[in-house]
Parts: sequence; structure tokens; C-alpha cells
Amino acid sequence: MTNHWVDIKNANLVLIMGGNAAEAHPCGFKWVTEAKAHNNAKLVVVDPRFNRSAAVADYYAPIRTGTDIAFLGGLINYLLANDKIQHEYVKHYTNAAFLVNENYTFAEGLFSGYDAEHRKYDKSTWSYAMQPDGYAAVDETLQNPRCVFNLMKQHYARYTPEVVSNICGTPKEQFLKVCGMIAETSAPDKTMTIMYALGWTQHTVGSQMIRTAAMVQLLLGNVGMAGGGVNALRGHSNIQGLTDLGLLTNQLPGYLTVPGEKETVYEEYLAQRSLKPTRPGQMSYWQNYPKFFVSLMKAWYGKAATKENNFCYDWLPKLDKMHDVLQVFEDMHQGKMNGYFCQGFNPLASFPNKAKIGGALAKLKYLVVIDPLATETSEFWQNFGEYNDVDPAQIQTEVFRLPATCFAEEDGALVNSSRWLQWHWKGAEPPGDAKGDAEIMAGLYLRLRDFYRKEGGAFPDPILNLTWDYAILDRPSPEELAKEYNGRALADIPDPKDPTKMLLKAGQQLDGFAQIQDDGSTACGCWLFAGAWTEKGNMMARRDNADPSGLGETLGWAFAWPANRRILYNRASCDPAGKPWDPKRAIVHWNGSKWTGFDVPDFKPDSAPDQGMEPFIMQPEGVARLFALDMMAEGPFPEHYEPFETPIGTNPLHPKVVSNPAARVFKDDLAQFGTAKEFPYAGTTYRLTEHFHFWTKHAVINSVLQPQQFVEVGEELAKEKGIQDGALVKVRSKRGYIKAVAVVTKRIKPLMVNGKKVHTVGVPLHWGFKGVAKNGYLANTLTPFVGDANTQTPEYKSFLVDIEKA
Amino acid sequence: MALQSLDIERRSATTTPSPSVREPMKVAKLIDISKCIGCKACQAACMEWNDVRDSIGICEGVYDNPMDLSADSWTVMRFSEVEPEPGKLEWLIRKDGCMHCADPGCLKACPSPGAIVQYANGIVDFHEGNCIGCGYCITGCPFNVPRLSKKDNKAYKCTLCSDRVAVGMEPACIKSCPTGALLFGSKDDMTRHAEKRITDLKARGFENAGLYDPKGVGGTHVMYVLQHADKPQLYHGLPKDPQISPLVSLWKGMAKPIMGIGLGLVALAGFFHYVTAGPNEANETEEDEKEEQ
Amino acid sequence: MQLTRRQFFKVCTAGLGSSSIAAMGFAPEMALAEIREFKLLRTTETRNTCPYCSVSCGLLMYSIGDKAKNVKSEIIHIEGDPDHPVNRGTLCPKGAGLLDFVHSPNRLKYPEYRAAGAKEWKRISWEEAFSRIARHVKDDRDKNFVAKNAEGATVNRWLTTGFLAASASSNESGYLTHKIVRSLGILGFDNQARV
Amino acid sequence: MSNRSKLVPRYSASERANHWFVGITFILLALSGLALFHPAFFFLTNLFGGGPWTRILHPFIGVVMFVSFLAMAARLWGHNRITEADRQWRRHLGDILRNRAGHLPEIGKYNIGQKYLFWTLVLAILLLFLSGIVIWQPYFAPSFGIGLVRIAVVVHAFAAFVAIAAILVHIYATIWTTDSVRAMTRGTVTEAWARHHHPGWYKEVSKEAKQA
Repeated sequence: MTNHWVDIKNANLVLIMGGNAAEAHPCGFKWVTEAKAHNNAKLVVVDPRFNRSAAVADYYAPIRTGTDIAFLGGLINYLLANDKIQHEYVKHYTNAAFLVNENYTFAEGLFSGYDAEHRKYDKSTWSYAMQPDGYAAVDETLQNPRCVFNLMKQHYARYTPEVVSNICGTPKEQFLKVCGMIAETSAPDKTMTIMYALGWTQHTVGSQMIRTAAMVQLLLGNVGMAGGGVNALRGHSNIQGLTDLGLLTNQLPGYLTVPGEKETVYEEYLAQRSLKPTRPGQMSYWQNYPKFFVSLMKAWYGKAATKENNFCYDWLPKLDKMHDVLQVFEDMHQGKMNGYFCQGFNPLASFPNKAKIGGALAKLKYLVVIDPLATETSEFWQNFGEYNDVDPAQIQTEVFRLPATCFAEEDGALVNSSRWLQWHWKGAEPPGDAKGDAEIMAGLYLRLRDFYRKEGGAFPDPILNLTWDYAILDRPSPEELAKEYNGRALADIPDPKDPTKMLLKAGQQLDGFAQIQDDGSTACGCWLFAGAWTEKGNMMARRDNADPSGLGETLGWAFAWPANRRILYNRASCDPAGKPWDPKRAIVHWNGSKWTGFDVPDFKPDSAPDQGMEPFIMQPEGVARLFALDMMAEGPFPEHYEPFETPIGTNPLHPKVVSNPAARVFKDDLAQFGTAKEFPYAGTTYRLTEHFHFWTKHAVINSVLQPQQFVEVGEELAKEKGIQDGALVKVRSKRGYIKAVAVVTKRIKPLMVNGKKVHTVGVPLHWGFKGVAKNGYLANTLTPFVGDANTQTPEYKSFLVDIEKA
Repeated sequence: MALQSLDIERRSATTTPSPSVREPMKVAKLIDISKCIGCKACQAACMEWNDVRDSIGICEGVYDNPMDLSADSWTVMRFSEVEPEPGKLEWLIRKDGCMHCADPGCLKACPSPGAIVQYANGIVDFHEGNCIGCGYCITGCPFNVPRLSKKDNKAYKCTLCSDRVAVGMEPACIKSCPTGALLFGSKDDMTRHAEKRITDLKARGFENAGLYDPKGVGGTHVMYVLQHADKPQLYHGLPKDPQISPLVSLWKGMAKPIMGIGLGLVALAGFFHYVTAGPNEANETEEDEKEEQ
Repeated sequence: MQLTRRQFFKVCTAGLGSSSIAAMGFAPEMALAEIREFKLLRTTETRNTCPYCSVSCGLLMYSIGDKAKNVKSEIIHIEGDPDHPVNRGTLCPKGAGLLDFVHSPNRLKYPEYRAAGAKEWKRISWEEAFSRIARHVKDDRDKNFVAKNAEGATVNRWLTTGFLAASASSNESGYLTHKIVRSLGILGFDNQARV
Repeated sequence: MSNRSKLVPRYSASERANHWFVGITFILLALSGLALFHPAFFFLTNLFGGGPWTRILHPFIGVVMFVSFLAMAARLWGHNRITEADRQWRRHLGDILRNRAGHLPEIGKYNIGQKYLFWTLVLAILLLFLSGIVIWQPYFAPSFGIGLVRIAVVVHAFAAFVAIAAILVHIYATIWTTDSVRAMTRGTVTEAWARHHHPGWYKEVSKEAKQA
């Protein structure tokens, strides 16, 4: 999240779109009801279903699943057409005035540089027009047709209310009502907060949906404001933490990136990532990349990482391509994988196209499952009748299932959506012989290290030299690991302002990432978390919930990255002169000598407003990007593309380019996409508030609250198909079928799309063949095996199904 | 407000007043349906605190699970999809459970002394130790709340967490409610808070928003803020003007003295008739004369 | 007194009736009111965070015993932490039902192994589990480790084993997991953030 | 042996057994019913082993009584038809009570009082049975609407009141008409009793005795 949970109460308008906060994050949703009750806020919900967020909303508008870019594009067009934007903010804090490369074009659904054969873009033309002095060219007057502002206006001019209503199925007057309510927050002292989740991420154009929302918030001047921002409601309790720690195919801790196989020269690897400012006077914070990288390698390989061996740069595996879960299971399905570890993850239930996942797992030599619960994945080889019809004798995979502790049986820290690192304490012993995740990983690692010490083997160096200075070798304590990722000084660190004085003595914990050095004199597991465990102790365990500003800024509670800052880009909550846009909700301001306020300023503390440093300090140009340059796979401006399984079979904006041209699709998956003829209804999967994915079917209370698998069907479709409320129905997609009880409801209405009536069928995903709830089909039997062009997040939210009485 | 034998306002099947000199604060639970997202946290918290687990049932085509109150589910969410104005769909979700009436129908109907106790703070609590399982409370309750357990034939319902309130804490469901739809406090505070909520709702277009504190049962210690207070039946059959059924009032009110005195009189009438009019004897002499005639 | 046989009967029955009431003992004095004992009185309170979604609701966990050595601390109740600035003591239905996750009948208790083609689990020791898994890892890594790619560039990667990390485990185990997995050269490495 | 000591058979052994079976069950029902009806009588539950047992036994005994009462009613049905003679008696009810029996038509096996008692009990016990089923927790009550249960509860109470009152009158009448108990304990009555109280019935019986 750019802001945080409690900050939602400061909003004047809350837009819940691409998410269902009331069901997926009920206790976070409290702050929406608080905003309504104490801030006279309005709640707008835009969703294919009238869900439980809509139940308490002031206004609900239906939308066809997968068309959020059309809706938001139409909204941008509305804001620009009615001049409802925060002009000062847009001019100073976004790249509206930047001039774009003259070769950049967009026509017939494609941007310039498209290579159809590789379904990729050559993105060189998606750049700024550069001035001779190496800085980007700008036109402050916004008159030049090539400036971002005008190109954006021209791009979204096509998204008229009629076009939006035709694509999204949202009745025109309802779309215009939502636009009207949102437009009001363009006033400097009015803010809107957007709360989204997997409703936006789980599409083949998911990332671009979120970008469009960010553009809307930038045009309205809401980013950096209290009660504003673009807020991702993340799923798991520590999904933010593991993302920050970089447990992803192409990531290292602190959003550093794994080198590609072409980056053979260490200096070029660093240069590529420590971006120099492209506008005068900007901070472009990523210039510090080398410090963070060197300190990471010192933390991992200690003395073995030296200047001479480029701090073990070559010990890191180099990427040939992204090995995200879709790629891995595609390779596994082709028999190229031998082993797989599932630590607290249930891929058979969580990944799309369950048949392919089961088939792939069956080709493994060994599978290791580490989990507190008996998951479906651990018994993918077992026959559970129609729920998992396999023959164990045919499956030669050896499976190890190791019992892990759960949250209540271990100390440690979790990072929530608001980037708060919070410590928790163990309250009970684990059942039986269960061990903590760290203890299990240590056990495996120490065995492996012994084997390599005794027998040698392929490239043992990183294994043998991994730092392992824990008091109890096979039980690294959470405290030690937390101190390690916070970082410490390896040698005395002189104070830059006064070299005679020492900032830190060797062995002391770092106070923050400002103290990280690039000469190997500091070690830091994750620069972003520096400040979590300082010499003053465990900052994550702090429990002072004082809120002096009344805006929910509890800086004394736990620790937030970066540097305990609670609202990102909060410099943008002030006008260029440093005065807050909305005095009633001031969080930071310039007091003449430095930036100060209720939050840690997201800015260089002593940089006076007139020095021209802009709020978005991570960007080389210091301003937010309406034009995304080459950072996105399918275009600098978000464009509406249909889901791969589209109910209308075409794209009204550009029939020649229907779905995302830059999305990666494996050959045999292309054949497994259904068409609207065979599967006429739009299917979507989602969660219910009573269950958490596939865990709570193991908990009696939650299984009592939602005992049995069901699908939601609109009254009209049910009447058409003769489906009675409560009857058993069969829902089929190209990849398989599920049977479930039908919940016939008024809350899903057919939508008129492109002259055709599109029905939506809702498929909650909480059931499986392990647990105390009634057994059910894994919902991902239906979902397509294709992901977003940037993140590879599978398209769970939009696919095609047929439904009939079972 | 420690709740024990000195704080009893009324006790079932007890014709003499119970010790109730103390005047503790009257508590109340406010259910603000306009803030309720139907997440069932209250059901989960209730089951978990009271260590009761209902059986894992089936889906009957609606979100209501379990479908009805039971001896193991003392509160359930009832979902109703309604369109008060055509085209404007509303999903009204009501937390069903004991209303803790000021004049409890269950207590009036209960024949077993001490099985149902109304504390001075307004909580109506079942004391299953004295419950004989006759089900009269079900007959008496205007809101159809008490349920008999199949396991032990005792009646069960929401206790408003009398054990937590007794040590000064709020009920489990109220503490858990994520959106603040459930509130706990003195009945006056809750009524005042409701008024503020109602003005807010009226401002958002619900002209008929209002407080549901039915006088028919003397007011309740569980109150609703309804968006449509003029049509409570929209909320899955919330009774419009609930009161103890006149039949029950007759049965447990007038009938008792009539029956008691009536039978007493019949018995006494017989006795006094005997001592005054004497026995009805067939004396032999009279028979002989008749014989001869 | 002269009792005819019938009168004798009458007296006995009356006597029997009244005495049976006495014999059974007039109903024992019923307790006027009985409030359930407050079940958390002497339990141990621990602060924790809900493992489910990313709101990070603060929890109060109550386990039996006062940390005395001879007590196996078992959690008997979980409710919201009123001091936590986000949830302020509230919990959603998942959080309020956490007790049933901690005590789920499906909690795994012992390392288990399923042989190729087998139909059931076999319980094994931790020792055996670590050794056999480490052996699998070493054999597969040594066989399929790629030090240099086709163009001769140093890549040091191992693609034939993948790893899925838990998005509900703590930062500490996540950090340790990343340190180990990346040092093996694994690139097929993800967590729930991907989906 | 003088006609005074001559005895006239009135009730057979099985009739007597049936009557007392119904009688005893009725007493038990009345006691347990009163216990459940009025707090003052709740102590009576101790006769049945406490509150729950009272609630459990009452309906079962009720069914038993109803069945045995049906048997008795079937037997006495014929004798209890209200005839013209009975109506005449009814018109002079006040004198009878003051033992000033005028010359009225001869009484058959049952006088008008007994007949009214019979019909009252038939109606009351039928109502008790039906309403009893409706309020019988936990077996039958759940399958009836709450409105019906509420009506049934009042009907049950009222019918019970009537039945108990009727039985009190019945018991009193037996005490009041001396030497009546023997009819139901021994099965025979004195000839004088028969001639005095039920002349019509007496003539019939003696005629049959002559023909036999």
C-alpha cells in the first residue's frame, strides 16, 4: 500500500474496485465504515457481483469481469474532458509536461515496436525526447502535441462513455454517476483512496489495470495524501514481507534484481540499476544500488565476498528467462523438472488448470511438502474419486511431508499490507514433532553442507561459504535472523559529516539504510528493512499506539519500511512551496529549515522546496509517470485488451488485436482456451469472508459458517437453465468441470456487452478433498493457464464456462 | 457489575420477588445493520468463546449458514436480497439471536423455578441446571429464539456473554465485529449513538431509518439500527410489532389464579356441601316402604 | 381407634403420599443464579498476529497454565488485541476461528514419506527425512548444475528443482529460506505473491 | 338373607380395572401437570424424580391414559346417551342438591350428573391428548407452527382445568353418595342403593336376573 489501513478513515471517497475488502479484509474494511461514519465519506463499489462490500456501499455499479481498463480509461477521459484534475499537482509532480520520443506511436491496438513472432515489443521508442544536456525535454505549457499530457488525452479520447458502457456492460448513467463522484476529489482538499486486490492483479492485463488506477489518482492529486493513494490489499499475512525479501524468481532482498545471463560484467550490472537523474536536482534514490548489493553479499557470504571477486557476483545464478510458477509447471509438465519444494504452499489447489498441475507433479522424482496442515498437494497422488481421479500406482513421485509449526508456535515478524514489520510471540508448543520453517531449512542445509564437505560436487562454493554464525547451528533463532537482515557494521563506520567521529562501531546494528556502505564495511540482509533491529533493540516489537495527529499515524507502533515511513510520497501532500494542500490533513510540511510533520518525510529532509527536488525520489526524473516509458511489457499507456477467453470473441476498440499481445502463452495452453460458442458465460473465481483460501476448510468453525462448495448464478440465467436455488449444477470449462450447489441470486445481473447479453457465473474457491468441510472440487480445475504480461499472475478472474443442472 | 444472586430482576416460575435491591447500569447491544457486512465474525467468536460447535451442514442455496439458530448456534446471520425501490438492490443482513427483552416471554412461560433469570442489568440468561427441557420458552418467545438441544434436552440461547459482562468485559461477538456494527454500552449510550447513526443514514437517503427497540416487549437490550425501520419484515422476518402472544399471557397470567382458585373452590364446595347437605344415603326403611307399594 | 380395614387403607395411602415427598427431600435449595466462571482468569496471555490476510490483526492468545514447567501450554482461546491500531480488538470470522486452525484435526504431527507408486504414508524420523531429502537435492544438483551457458558465460544455475516459499511464514524463516535456496542456484523460486 | 344385604352386580372386574387404571394415570397426570403449570406446585415434580423426569413422563403417561380411557369410553358410551328423562332431571338440579328429590323419571344406570361428567371427560381428554401431542417437546412440537403450539398450550391448560375439576366433582359425588365406592372397588352395590339411586337400572338388572 502507498498509505496504510488506518489512513483509509481520512478519505472523502473510497473506491473499492478489483477487490472485495469487506470479505477479504474485513478488519481493514472497518476503516471504510469509520470514514463513512466520522468523515462523511462515500463508498463506491464497482464489481461484477453485488458483494458484501456493496452491501454497505453508497453506490454500486456492475462491470463485466476483465474490463477494468476500459472503465478507468473512460474515467481518465471524463476527468480530462471535464477538466476535473488537480492542475498544480499534475504539472509539478507527474511527467505530464515531458516530451515523448517522436517515433512512439499507437495504432489499431498496438504500440510501436511490436514483434508478432515473439509476442514482444522493442520498447526503444517508449522513451522521452532527450535534450543535448542529457536531461529529458519538457514543455511546461503543455501545448506541445508530443507531451505526455496531450498523448494521454488523445489515447483515452476513444474511451467515450458509450464505448465504456458497450465494453463493460455498465449502464452509461451508472458509469457517469461513478465518474461524477470521483471527479469531486480532484479538489486539493478532497481525497479518494482506492482499495484493490486480486480482482485487478489476476488478469492478463492486471498490472496495467493498477497502472490506470495510479494514473487516475495522479490526475486527481491523491497520491501522497492522507486518505489517498493506491492501496493493494495483499492476501497473506507475510506476502508483503516475502516480496520485500525477494523470494521470487528474478528478485533479491530489497527489490534488488537477479542478474541476467547477458550481464557478465559486474560494473554494467550495477550501472544498469543505479539510475542517474534524468531531470536536474532529482534524488533518484536507486543510485545507491551498489551499497545495497554489496552489503547483501557480505551478509550472505561474509569474508568470502571481497572486492576482488566482485563480492561473489558470479556465485549468483543468472537468469535465462523468468522461472515463475507457470514456467516451472510448464517445464515440469514436459518432464524437465526432478524435484520440487512446497513450503506452506498448496499449488494443486492454488494454480490454474488443476489437471495440468497434477499431471506435472506426477512427473517429478521427489516432492517435499512442508506445511502445518495436510494439503491436497501432499496427496496429489491419492485417489479421491471424482475430486482427484488418479491411480497412485502410476505416480512414481517420492513425497516427503514435513510438519511445520503455525503462527501460534513461533516467534518472528510479519509485514502487513501497510509495510509494517510486526513481531509476534509464541504461545504454545507445536503438536507432535512439528518444527519451525527456519529449523527445517537449517536441518536440510546442514545435511547438504556435510555431504558437500565430505563428497564435494557441482560448484559447492556458495553452499560451503554461506554465513552460518548462529548460536545453535540447527536452530537459528528469529532474533539472530532479524538482526542479520537489519544489517550491522563489519568495521567502524566514520561519520560522513565529521570523519573524526565514528557513526557506528564494528558489530553494531545499523540504524537505517543511510549508513549502508558499498565498500564491504557493512553487511545487510535487506536494506529496506534496515532500522527494524537497531542498537536500541527490536523496533518491530514496539507497541506504542499513540496517534498524536488523529490521522492514524502511529509511528511508535512496530516498524514500517522504508525508515518507519507510514505514507509514501508524502512530500506530494504539499504544494510546490511546501505548504500542505489540505491543512486539515497535513502529514508533512516544510518549516523553513527542514521537512517535518506527523510522518517521516519521504524526501531529502533538508532540501528546500525552491531547490526543485520532486516528491517521487525513487524515479530518475523525480516525478510520477503517466507515461510509463519502457517499464511495462504491453505499453506505456494502459490499453484495454480482452481476457484470453472473452465472452464476446472480439475487442470493440480494435478487432484485430483482441487480447494482450505481449502476454506469454505456452503452445499447448493456446489449444486449451475455450470459445464463447462452446462456453458462453463469463466465469470468475473469488473468496468468501468466512474462509481463507484452502486453509480454513481444516477449521471446524469456518466450515460450519460455509460448509459446502457452491457457485453463484444470476436469477435470469438460472431461470433460463431451469436451475433451482440449492440444486446441484455442473460448471464446465475447456479444462475440466466442477459440481456444486447453485446459489441463485439477484446480486448477479446479466450485462449488455457489444450488443450481446453476457451472464456471469461466480465460483468461490475454498473447497478441496482434504479438510473437515464438505469435500469439493478444486475451483482451479476451470481456470486458464495464462498470466499477466509483467507479473505472470494467472487470469483466475476471467474465463469462459458453461453451466447446466448436474 | 458482578452478576450473582443479588442482581436478579426476575426469575422464572418464582412468584415471590428475587433479591434485586441493586440498581446496576442497564446494558445494551446495538446492531447497526447499515454497517454490517454479514461476515459472521460474531458467529465465529460466539462459537469459539462458548466452546460450542454446530455441525457442519450443507449449502442450501443461500449464504445463511447454519440455516437457523440452534442449541449450538446462539446467533446466526440472516441474508435477504430485497429491492425496496425497483432497480435499487439492497442486501440486508441481520444478526439474529436473543433480543434480551425487558419483559421476556421465555421467562414468563418457563415453569421451572430459576431456569431463566433476568439480571438487573437487562441480561436474560438461561440457567440450564434448572431447565427441565419442556420447551415452554420456545412457545413464549416473540422472536422464536430459544432452541432445545438434542444432546441434553436443555434450552439454549445467546447469553449476551453474561460471564464476560460479569467481570466487566464486552460480549465476544461485539469485541470481534470488524466494522463496528455491534456496539456495547449502557442502554442510554446505545440509544444516543443510534440517533446519530440514524441522522447519518437519513442524510444518505434512508428517510425511514430508525431504531428498533420494540415497546411491545417493554423495549429490548438488543436493539437494531435499521435503514428501513418502517418495514422491519424486510430483514428476514423481523417482527413488526413483537409482543408476548396474548395466548401465552393468558396461559401464564390469568389462567394461574383461575385454575388455582377454581380447583380450590370446587374442592371446598364439595366439602361444605357435604357438611351442610349431608351424605346422599339410601336408608333401608325408605326402601322397604317403596318395596311394598 | 377402631379402624375398619378400609379406613386403614385410606390412612396409609395418605400417609404414603405425604411421606414420599418428605422421603425424597423437599427439592434441594436451587441456586438462584449461576454465572459461568470467567475462563481466562489464570491463563497466560501472549500477543501474536493473525496468519491469514495482510491486515495483520493483533491477537491475544490465552494458553493454560502460568508458564509452570510441568504444563504443556495449550491455547484455549484467541481474541483480538485492543491495543493494535488496525484491528482495535476486532477479528473477522477467520481470525475469530483461529483456535480451530491451531487445533485442527488435520495438523501434521510427524514427518511422513510416500514411496513411489505407494498408496499410503509411512512415518519416518526427522533424521531420515533430512538425510534422504538432502541426498535427492545433491544428486539432482550435481547432475544438472549449469556452470556456463551455451555462449560460455558463467551462469551457475540449477533449473531442475524448484521451490515455493510460504507467504505466511515469518520474515526470519523467509530470509533464511532465500539465503539457502539462492545459494543452491535455484531460479524456479516463487511465493504466493506470484498468484 | 334379607334384601338389605342382597347385592347387585354393577361393574365387572375388567371394567373396574380399566377405571382404576385410568384413575391412577389421571392422578399422576394431574399432579405432574399442575407441577408444570403453576410454580406453587413445582415441588410435586419430586414425586416423579425431579423436573426433567416430570416433563419426560407426563406425556407418555398421558398417551397411556388416553388409550385406556378410550377403552372405558367405548364401554360406557351406550349408557351415557342423554335421554329426555335426563333433561327433566336437569331442570330440577337445585332440589336434588338439597336432597329434596321430587318425583322425577326413574334414573337409569347413570344419572344426568354422571352423564355430563362422562361427556365432559371425553371432550376434555380428547382435547388434552391432541393439544398434548402439539406441545410435546422434543418429538412433535417442532413440526407444528408456533401459533398452533400457543393455542394448544392454552387449550391443554383449560382442558386440564376442566378435567381436574370434573374429577374432583366425581370424587366428591362418590363420597357424597355413601356406599358408592364399593361399586368400583367390589363391583357390587347394595340393593337399597340400587333402588334408591338408580331404580330404572335396578329394575332392568333384576329382570335379567329372573330370566337367567
